[in-house]
Order: sequence, then structure tokens, then C-alpha cells
Amino acid sequence: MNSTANVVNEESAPPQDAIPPFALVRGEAFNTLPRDLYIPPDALEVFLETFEGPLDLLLYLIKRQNLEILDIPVAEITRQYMLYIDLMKGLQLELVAEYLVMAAMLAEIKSRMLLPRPPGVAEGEEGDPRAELIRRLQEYERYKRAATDVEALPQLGRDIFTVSAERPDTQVMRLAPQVSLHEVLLALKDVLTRAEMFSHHHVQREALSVRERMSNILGVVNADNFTEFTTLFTVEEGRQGVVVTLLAVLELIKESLLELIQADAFAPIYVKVPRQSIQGVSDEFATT
Amino acid sequence: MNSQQLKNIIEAALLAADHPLSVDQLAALFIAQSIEDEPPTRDELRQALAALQQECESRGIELKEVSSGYRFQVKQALAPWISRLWEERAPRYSRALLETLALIAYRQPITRAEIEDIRGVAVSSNIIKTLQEREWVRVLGHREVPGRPALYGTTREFLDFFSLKALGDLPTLAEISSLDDIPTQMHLNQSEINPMPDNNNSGNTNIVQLYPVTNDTGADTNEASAHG
Amino acid sequence: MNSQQLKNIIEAALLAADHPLSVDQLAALFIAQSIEDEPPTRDELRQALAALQQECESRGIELKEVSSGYRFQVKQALAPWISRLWEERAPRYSRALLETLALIAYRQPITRAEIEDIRGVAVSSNIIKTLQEREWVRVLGHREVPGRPALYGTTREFLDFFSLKALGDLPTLAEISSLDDIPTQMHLNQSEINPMPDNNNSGNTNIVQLYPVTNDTGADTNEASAHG
Repeated sequence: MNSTANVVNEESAPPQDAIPPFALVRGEAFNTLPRDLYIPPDALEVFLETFEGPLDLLLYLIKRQNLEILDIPVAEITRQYMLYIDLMKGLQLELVAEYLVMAAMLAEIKSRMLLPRPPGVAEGEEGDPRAELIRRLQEYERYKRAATDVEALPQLGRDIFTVSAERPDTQVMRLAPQVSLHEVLLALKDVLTRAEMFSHHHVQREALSVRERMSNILGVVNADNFTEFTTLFTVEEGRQGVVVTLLAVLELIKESLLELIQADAFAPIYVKVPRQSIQGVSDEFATT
Repeated sequence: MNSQQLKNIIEAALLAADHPLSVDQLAALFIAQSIEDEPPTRDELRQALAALQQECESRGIELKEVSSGYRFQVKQALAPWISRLWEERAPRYSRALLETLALIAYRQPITRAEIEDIRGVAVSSNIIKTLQEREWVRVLGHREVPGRPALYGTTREFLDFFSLKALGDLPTLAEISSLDDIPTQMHLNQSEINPMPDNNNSGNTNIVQLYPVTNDTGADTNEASAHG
Repeated sequence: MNSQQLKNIIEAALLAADHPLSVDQLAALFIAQSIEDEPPTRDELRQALAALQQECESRGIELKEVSSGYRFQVKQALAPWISRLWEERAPRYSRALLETLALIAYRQPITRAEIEDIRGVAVSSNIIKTLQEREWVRVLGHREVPGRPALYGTTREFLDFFSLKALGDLPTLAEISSLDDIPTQMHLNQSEINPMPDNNNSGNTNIVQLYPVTNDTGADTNEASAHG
């Protein structure tokens, strides 16, 4: 990429074989800058407007003369600064207040520099009336550089291009809500409290393992077939497992969810789901 | 320009463009501004496209020619995973549903009427249906009384979801009665909407309360993430 | 799931999503709904990402980690070709905007008055608005002093835009003791490419074209425009 092309406006571009001029003013090339920095008023207007305020202008003046920021010749800088302020006034540029405040500050520093140093005050930064100005210039300069650094970082759309591929045919999926066990338990606590179940007799709670075993047994047996009683037990579970299963069977029988059938004494015992066992209208119908 | 670089530019261009690119459009990238001397021919472009197409065989995307040109697209076989990028979170479950689920878990096998009896209000069919669709609850059988009401119980999926080995791992009713009432979900939301990034400049302590920093909130959030 | 498939899903997801994806977001693609039994661990995901990163070496795109996650992007070396896909050039930002942005990035949380104090000039509301609309800057809170001025900070989008993982990756803030390498020329050529409305001297830009004044600054300008 060719830098000249970027800076020069196409129409006013000089012949490519010529040495690029420092400035083009109304299409006219300037190969040397006037020593007193005389620039036609229109050019100056643009020039001045590119300063980001009095600190920026001061930094420019210091840099232009290769001066040390830590040892600014205040008198000279003030003179030049006032020159620009006068130019701005002459051009009737909107002279922002900040520029005038800075002019006043410079004038004050200048006058303090001229005063003889009172005896007893050692030479040093504290005594230098320029210290605060230098601090501000340094601080601003840091962020001015930081701005350039940030600008130079790879930018999306300029240096970095993100990529994407066509997505496959998809339906938007709806996720099932997440629930924590804690929430479920709190819900149970609520409903039990409401029903005053904690004190109530029929929540003599069975061990949950019995309840679970009841569900499991119901999953195995049905109304059409007989299931041999002994197959409900898993010997590997040991005594405790057998007890749980037995309690579950007894509970199921008590709730008329299961019946035991034995043809003869010492014959195998079978279990099955009772078919239409005769029962009175149960509570469930009262509430449905 | 060697064929590798040509392929790379084509790959990058097709992925960077938000629409398919024709061979002509690809060719246009190499003309002008004389970045390189000889722009690739149409044949070279087509060869590069074919090579890219082949390299995709083992990858997650494929190079397709559609009417307006070439584009990369995600392989259809990966749709099950990729589609989750766009999934929506369903609204939270109601209190009634959670109570019903809890009663089924603790009192199974249980009929709907028995649930209603304990809860004191009717249980909507929707709740039972939702629980069955979620595969947390199933019909174990029917109570042999008039109407043969279904008996509900929980499933293996229910246990898996809540990381339980068996129902016996659920807390006892006595333990439940001593549960504290802090709704866990609130913490989660809170940490989700916490607008602060991790890099809080703690150096500037004089700025006062950008976001809640009380001990309470901190502890709650920790607890929440432990639950989640 | 073997590592090839894992890599392909990650590749496809990163290319299908229109924003960077974090490891957590990638992990979420594999959870639940039992498409496969064992979701990959974070370590496996990171390994797959590293493998993808390596495979990109010979390709036109690269896998980059930025603040909000991983994203594929065109290799910077290919930008000259790829940028031709778009007729419009990327916007240039005014010095006023960049200085304000730099102050917010390096000194956050910071108020507008503090920015003005360091820059020595008023900050136009337009600049703050533009930075907020770009989602580079947001209000973090308010300083508890009269007027409750807003405290500004940068966002994840800011970091993503400039390809940074964290604020710590910003270029080091210089200590200024001499002005040897101040890029003075910025004053001279910025006005013509300045897109910001606060400097709208567009009537003048075709009258004057100022060139860099010294050799030093000339070199700087070349470097700057090479980025463009």
C-alpha cells in the first residue's frame, strides 16, 4: 500500500515523479516550509483546528523546537503561544476559553520566573514555577501516546476480519427449566406445613427405600400374570434388602395394590395386581 | 503466489464474506492495486476451490456451491450440537409443579387424588403431563378402585437429574422441616445479572458502591454456584 | 465421541456463532439431552482448541482468544485481499475520540471532568455517545460527589474489538521524560480523514493538504497508513 495515495487527495495529486511537497495550498505545492511558519490564513485555520487544546498546542511548539519538556524556556514558548492566540483571534476562530486560561497561566509562570529566588529556598523542582505545567504536559503526553498505541492495535474490520459459516438447518430449541433439589424440597416443606402433615398420623414416614421398592415392584407385576413371590427378592442385597422388599410388599398389600395367592400349603406363593377388587368409594373420588 | 496462499485467501474470503462468492468475485480480489503481479486464472481458482472442498472432508464445515457462488456451511450432521447456540430457556416451573413432584417422590406410588388431598387444591393435568414429558414421573400401575386411577412414581431420569443414587438419598422429612427458606434460584439470577467484569479497580476505593459488595451478597453467590 | 469429532463440533460452533464463545459456552453444547453419554471435560475442550489453533497454521484463518472467548478470524497477513470484499473503508477515529477512549481504558473508572482535566479541553458529548453506542464504554456507576458524575469504564466489546484478552494486554503506558519521539505530524494529516462530526471542517479539506514536516514524522505517517 502506497502512503502517498493515502495522504494526497486524488485531484490535487502532484505528478508522481516529483518530490512530494510539504504542503499543498489551493493546489500549489510548497516544498519548503516558511521559517516563520507563515501559512496562508485558510491553511492556518485547518492547522489550528487540529490541535486538541492548549496542552496539545504547547507540546507541538516544544517539539517543533526540539526543546526539552523538563526545561521549557517559558519566555520563548509563551511568546510563540501568544502568537498563535493572536492568529486565532485575527482569524476570528472561536477561541475556546481553555486557550486563554493557558495563556494566563503561561504569563504567570513567566513573571514568577523573572522574580529573584528568595534566599534560603533551594533549587529544585518544588521551587520551579514550571513544575505544574510540566506535570500536566507529561500527563497529557502519556495519554496522547496511549491513544496512538490503541489506534495501532489490530482493529476489527480494519486489520481483523471475523469469519462465519452458514449454520445448518436448525430449529430453535427450548431448554427445559433447571430445577435444584433444594427447590423441590422447599416445595415439599411448604405443602407439608400447609397440610400440617408433620404431626399427622398418616405421615408416619416409611423409609424412602420402601417407597422406592414399592414402585419397583409395581413396575414388575401386573394383573394378567402371576409373579412368583420369591423373584421379588434379591439375595445379593442381604438381610436389609430382603426386609425392605418384604415391607414394600406388605405395604402394597395393605393399600390393595397387590395380592398374594397361594394355592395350597407349601405351594409357591404368587403375587399379582388385583383385578377390580371390591372397595368402597375411596377418598380420591371425593376430591376429584 | 503459490497454490497454498491462493487457497488460504479463498478460504478466508469465503468465510469473511456474509454471502456466497462466485468465481468472478473471488478473481476480483486479486486484481488491482498490484499486490502481486499475476492474478490467478479461473482454472487456478477452481482448482483451489476443489482442493478446499476435499480438505473439508475431515472437518466440521463443508464448501458448497449454491446458485450465487461458493460458501462454507456447517455440516448438517453437527446440527444437534450447533443448534444449541440458539436455544431458548423455558420459563421456570411453578410452585404447584414442584410440590406435585415432591409429593410423588416422597409418597410414591400415589394417585392424583391423593396429591390433591394433601395439597388441598386440584392438580392440573398440565402439571402431570409436563412431569411425564420431562420423564421424571411415570405411571406405575392403577389402583384397582372405581375409575382405576393411575399410580405415579419417579423414574431413573429423575434420580439422575438430581444426582441421586436412590430415593433413599433424599433428605428425611425431619431434615426438610429444618431447611432454611432462602430460595436458591435468586442467587443464581443475581450472579447472572451482576454487571461487573472481574477487573474491578480496587485501587479506587473512594468511589463508593458501584455494585453490591456486602458480605451477604458475596456469600450468597458462592453458595449459589456451589448448588449450581 | 472421539477427538476428531470434538474438534469438528468446536470448529463448526465457533464458525456458526456470530460472537466469540467461551470454554463454558462450548461445554454447554455437549450437556444434557443425552446426545452422547459423556460430555467432554474442560481439559479436553482446551486440548481440542489448541489442536485447532495449531491446524490453522497452514490455513487462511486463525483461532484467537479474546476477552469474551475464542473466535476464528482472517489472518492479518491476508487483510489486503480480504478488505477488498467491502467497498467502504473501515472508519478512522478522531484524535479526540481516541484520546478519550485511551483515558477511559487506562484510568477507569473515570469521570468526564477528570478526562477534561488531563486533556485540557472539554470532551464533547458526541464522543461519549459514540463510544457508548459502539459499546466500547459504559457507565460503571456514579461518583458520590455533588452532581453524581458518571464513572466510565470499558467493556468486553472494547477488548474484543482490539483483539485483547484483558485490560492488562493494553500497550504499556509510557513514562514521559523527553519529547523525542512525539508523533507531531498527527496534527497535520488527521483532519482530512477525521470522520468525527466534532471536527467538521470538511469545507476546507480540499483546500489544504499538509505534509509531514520532518523525516521523523514522515516515517511515522507511513507506518500509520500501512495499518489502514
